[in-house]
Amino acid sequence: MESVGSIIVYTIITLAIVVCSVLAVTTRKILRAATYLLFALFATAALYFKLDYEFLGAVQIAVYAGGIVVLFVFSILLTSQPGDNSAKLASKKRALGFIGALSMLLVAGYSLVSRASFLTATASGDNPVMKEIGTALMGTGHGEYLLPFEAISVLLLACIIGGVVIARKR
Amino acid sequence: MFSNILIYFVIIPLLMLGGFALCRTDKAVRTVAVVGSMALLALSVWLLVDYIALRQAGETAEMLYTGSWVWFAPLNIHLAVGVDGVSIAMLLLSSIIIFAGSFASWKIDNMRHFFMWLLLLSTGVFGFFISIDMFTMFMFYEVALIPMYLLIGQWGTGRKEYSAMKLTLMLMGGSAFLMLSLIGIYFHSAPEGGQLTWNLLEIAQNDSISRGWQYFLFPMCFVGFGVLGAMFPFHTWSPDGHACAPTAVSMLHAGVLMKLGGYGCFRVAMYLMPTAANDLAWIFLILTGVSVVYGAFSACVQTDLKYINAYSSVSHCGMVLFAILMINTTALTGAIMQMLSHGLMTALFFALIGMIYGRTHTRDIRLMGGLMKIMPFLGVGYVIAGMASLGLPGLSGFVAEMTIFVGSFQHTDMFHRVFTIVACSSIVITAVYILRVVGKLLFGPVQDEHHLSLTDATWWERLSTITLIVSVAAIGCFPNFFEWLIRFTFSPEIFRAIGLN
Amino acid sequence: MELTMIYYLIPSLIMFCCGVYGFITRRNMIAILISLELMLNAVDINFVVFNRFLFPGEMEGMFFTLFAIGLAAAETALAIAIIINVFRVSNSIDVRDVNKMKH
Amino acid sequence: MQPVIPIIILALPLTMFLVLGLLGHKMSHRLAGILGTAGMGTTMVLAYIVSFTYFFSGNPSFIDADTHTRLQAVIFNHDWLAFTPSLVIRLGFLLDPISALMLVVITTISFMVHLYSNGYMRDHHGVWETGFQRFYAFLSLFSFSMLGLVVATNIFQMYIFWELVGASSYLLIGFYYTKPSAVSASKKAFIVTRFADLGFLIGILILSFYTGTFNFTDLTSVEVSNGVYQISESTASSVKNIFATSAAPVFMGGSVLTWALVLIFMGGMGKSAMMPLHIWLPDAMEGPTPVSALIHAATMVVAGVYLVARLFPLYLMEEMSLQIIVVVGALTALYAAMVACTQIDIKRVLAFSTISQIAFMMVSLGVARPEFHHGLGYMASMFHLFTHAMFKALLFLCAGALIHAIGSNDYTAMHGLRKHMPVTHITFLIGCLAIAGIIPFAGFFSKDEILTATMGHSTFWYVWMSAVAGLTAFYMFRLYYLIFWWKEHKVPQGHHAPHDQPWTMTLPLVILAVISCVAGFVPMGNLVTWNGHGMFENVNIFTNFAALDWGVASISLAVAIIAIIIATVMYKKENPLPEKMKNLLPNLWRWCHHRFYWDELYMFITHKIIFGCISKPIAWFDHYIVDGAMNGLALLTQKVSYAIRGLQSGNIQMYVWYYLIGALLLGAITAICLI
Repeated sequence: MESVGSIIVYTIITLAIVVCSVLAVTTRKILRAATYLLFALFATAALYFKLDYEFLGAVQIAVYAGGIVVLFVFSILLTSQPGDNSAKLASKKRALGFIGALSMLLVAGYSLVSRASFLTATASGDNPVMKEIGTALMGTGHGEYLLPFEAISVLLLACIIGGVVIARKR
Repeated sequence: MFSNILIYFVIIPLLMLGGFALCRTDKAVRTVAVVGSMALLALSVWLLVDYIALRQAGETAEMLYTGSWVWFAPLNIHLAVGVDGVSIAMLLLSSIIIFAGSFASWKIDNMRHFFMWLLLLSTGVFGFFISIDMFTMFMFYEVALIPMYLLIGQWGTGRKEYSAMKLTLMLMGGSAFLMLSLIGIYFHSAPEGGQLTWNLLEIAQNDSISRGWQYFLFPMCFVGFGVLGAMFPFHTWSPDGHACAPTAVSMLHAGVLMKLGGYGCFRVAMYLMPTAANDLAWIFLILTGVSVVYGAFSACVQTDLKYINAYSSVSHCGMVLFAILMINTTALTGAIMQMLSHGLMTALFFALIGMIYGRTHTRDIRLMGGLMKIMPFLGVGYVIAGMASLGLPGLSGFVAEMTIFVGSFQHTDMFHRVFTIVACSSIVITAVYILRVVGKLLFGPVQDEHHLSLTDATWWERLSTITLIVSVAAIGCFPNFFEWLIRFTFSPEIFRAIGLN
Repeated sequence: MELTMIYYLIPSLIMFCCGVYGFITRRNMIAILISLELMLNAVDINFVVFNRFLFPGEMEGMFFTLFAIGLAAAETALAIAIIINVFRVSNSIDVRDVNKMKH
Repeated sequence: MQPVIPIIILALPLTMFLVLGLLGHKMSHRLAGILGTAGMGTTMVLAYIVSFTYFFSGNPSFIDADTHTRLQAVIFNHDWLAFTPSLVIRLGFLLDPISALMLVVITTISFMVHLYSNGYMRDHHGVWETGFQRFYAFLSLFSFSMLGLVVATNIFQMYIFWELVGASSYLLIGFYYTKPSAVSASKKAFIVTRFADLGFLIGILILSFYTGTFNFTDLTSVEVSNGVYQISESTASSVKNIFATSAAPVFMGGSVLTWALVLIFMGGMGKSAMMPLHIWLPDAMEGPTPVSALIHAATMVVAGVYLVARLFPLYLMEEMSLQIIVVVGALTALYAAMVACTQIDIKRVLAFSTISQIAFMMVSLGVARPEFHHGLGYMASMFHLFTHAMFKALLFLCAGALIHAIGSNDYTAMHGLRKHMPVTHITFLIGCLAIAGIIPFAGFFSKDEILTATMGHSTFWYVWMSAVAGLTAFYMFRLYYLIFWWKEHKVPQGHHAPHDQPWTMTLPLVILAVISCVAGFVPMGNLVTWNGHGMFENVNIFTNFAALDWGVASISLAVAIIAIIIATVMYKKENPLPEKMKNLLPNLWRWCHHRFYWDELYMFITHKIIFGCISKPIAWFDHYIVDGAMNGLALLTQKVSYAIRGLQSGNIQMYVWYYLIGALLLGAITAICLI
């Protein structure tokens, strides 16, 4: 049985996620879309915190909210004048997209809800200790992730170089 | 490996390819081409003599000079070689035509590359005829087909891109059937639990392809090779392809490459699947019988010299497949003779047409006339080629066709009789279209006064033409020799499964 | 009331569908990228939720999310670099204008 | 006999062909002419030697001493192409009465023509025809082929040389190859005879398949049994094989043997210009006149007769095939004679006359039966072949002399030449008398034997053939009078008067005329008979007189003389009688004049039916249906590619759509299945 506070927090987070997501894809002002995305990401981070993944939540805020969204904002500012609205979408296309997304929602939602009885596990376990995370990242045994860690670091390096090369002014 | 004489049929063209790569001038290219093709000719003559000596000494093996070297062990693919009289005849034919073809393309643009592709093609042809391993056979077959695309597309005339594409795609379509059936044969090449093999001799010995599978594989194999043999209704690549190809390529293609089809039909389809061949022959007899007459009738109304000859090839090559399907010693001997004969005379035709076209810049017979007076050598050559084609005794066409007819007549049922007579009637139609062309092209008044200033053949053209004429006459005058050379292959044991002859 | 998995999965699903909607309707490349981020994020949530509810002792889901975030960062950075480059060339970031390499 | 001389007989003309053909253009015209003529002269002498040895040496391999039967002697026989162990084409040299006779005929006429051409093939100023050497090369090739044909030891050798003869005839007819009419005439000759040869070939295939042999000696040997000469046991048994074979002894309503023989006869019809395959012969007159004399009068056209004679014992076994020969021959004879009465081109008259005379020989073979005078028809046919060759060659060579002098084939340009060209006049007259059958010229005897044989077979055909013989006399003398009498020849201005020819042309005329006078006295009945057994006990110069059936002879003589008188009345002097005759039967005259529209019919068949209704539709079918199907396949592939190319647009949003739809479908399916 959850505490009332937990339920309230959950409700707020969920509402934030849903509303911000919807707004992020429906607003016509691109800068606002980025802002709503930021809020959605924050809400996600909050969800992680609520599920006791503090490190993950921190990473979410630092990388996503701090890094990616800033990139978005910069690029938006670089590529469009403030006050530029993206063109109004053709209603047909919007309706089609809406139907597509909604039908997906319904199908997936139906299949989830219809099996809700199976998904009755409750949240358990603790916040992973930072030390464990570090060990797991640097280890090579079972459940340890040195190789992906190295791979992703190389990837990031490549990404940096690639970004520089691509965006460089010729 | 290098002690086997046959392997040099592949090595010499490859060496020539290397030689061309090093050449810098046209003169050097010609030198390499002439020396190389003479070496090939000498090699095949030497092989012929040696083969005869061996047979005279009482050698009775089915194939001589056999050799086998592992190439890819997991699938048991070998580079296996061996020849009998039929292959030797084909090797001789190929080397004569390559020799003549080298002279016929004495002056061609971008000569070095032309000869490189031509020799790659020849490599495939020679490789095909010496192989007795189905896989290497198929590989060489493809090697022979692909350069054709570039040769026609690059050095051709007219709608060359279209023709090259059509030719390649149709032949590739045939290859697809062929590959399926070869793989099918491979997987039934040995009795249950035995070592699967690609080797023709071993497969024939094992005789383990069940009747049902033969019924499935034989038509595919026959159609696959039949496309290259210009079997109706898969012949349409031939007129367009020949019309657009440069002279030497037409010669080589009609003279040798189309023989790959007939040879393959006999060597793979008939040889390995005699039961199905015997039972299903009637289907293909209808098609090839139609080919023979149909090609001849089509040739009657064409106006382009090369089209006429291409349709004539459809008719004559139809005769080859027709005879193969008769499945008896005489008819099969005739089929091989017809391959030799058609190869030489059609090469002669194409060489002459190329030479005439090179002078008049048209191949439309309506625009030419009275060329006999202007270029007597080429005219006489053309008449001789025509006479060979319509089966004048003393030239090769006659002996081949007569052998086929006599062989075909050994069947007593009405179906075979009727189709034999239909095939016989082609000799009249052939006369019609040959004489029509000769009459319009060579005789009569000169149509175009610009032609009056044209010159007769140059020495290299004469050499090329004379080589072929002499070969045609040699077969026509001494058929018994060739017949003897070929006949050994069709010993009764080969048809033991059928119980014919 | 017990907050079971379904309560977390449904918002994630809604988020994902929003991403899909945005991805297939928007024409601004940056907006498309934003929709993409939404979808990625929704998937991340699912990983974390499954990890927490079904395999509480393990850390696979968390690590997967961790790497996914890293990858998303890299991908976004590159995508934005490309978008800026495209903008320089064609002075537009409308996807319909980016078809010069097709022909 | 040693095979050396026979080999030389065949090899010498071939060598001449190769030498003149390959090196001719480097020689002077005169040298080429002399070389060719000398070569042929040598061949002639050798052929005489061989032939006389055969007939008169009494060598046991040539004549059976006990029964006085002439034998078939194979001088040499080399394997050339072995189809099966028993079916082998051999090239050899067979000597028997008819081949020995033909050797003489061919080499004589050929030599005359070689000699004559030396004069004919140059104009009045002594300028040689272009291609003179080529002409001699072709003549040599033809002689070689024809000699090879007559000495063939097996039917396939005959077919080989048969084809070679056809080809060399093609080359000779088309000698003036820049003339379109000559080209089309040569083409026509080759194709028509080729069509006939198709029948010949199929006949050979049938015959050889069922009898298992090509050899004439096996197929046709004749032997004596109980004092009667008949088909030998071996021939009969090999032919009986045909009936013994269970497989298809009957083929489309006739016995296999009948079919084989009729088809072989069809080959003979083509070469011998029997109706309806005669149409090539009148056109073949486009060739130089000596060629017409050699090929289209004396040698090649009798090949068909020779073929039937060669296989005569086989034909004897099938009554029906002989009946067919008689009918075809008789119809052709009448037809050709009627047409000959209305032609204005002298060579065409002679051509139709040739057709008619060959038909006589065919009829004679058709009516020959061993029961009647030991197969008199066979002997008569060969006799007529011999005499006809001589006088017809003479007539043609005379015609050549006229054409050479006038420069036209049309007799309207000739009239009244007897004073200008006396030698030609006399020799032509001798030829006409011979062909008309006036005693004692050659034609009288041979034609009389033919009529006697016909009489012995059927009165109807006897009357028919006698009428044709009368027509023959009529049209020959019509021609004679129109050329040499009618009205005086006026020399057109600027032309020199026509005159007799150089000795190279005159000599052959005289020689042939002499032969035409005396050839009738050759005791052919003792030399050439179907079974080799001589007809007469004692032979002297009047044997033929003694053997005549005077009843038949006097009637035919009377018919001929009446016909000549009619011709004299009508044509000796310019008068309106011919016009009246023409107007009396206008339709008949028109049909005859247009040769009964055979050419038009053939034109229709070849152009409209073969080209228009077969070849063109096939070419259309090939181009639009077969090729169209292939191109259509390619087009379809291309269209499908273009159509589905839109799916791979590079538009990622569309990809998401596809993905989404696919995912939804899968999801929906899963959901439905799980419900």
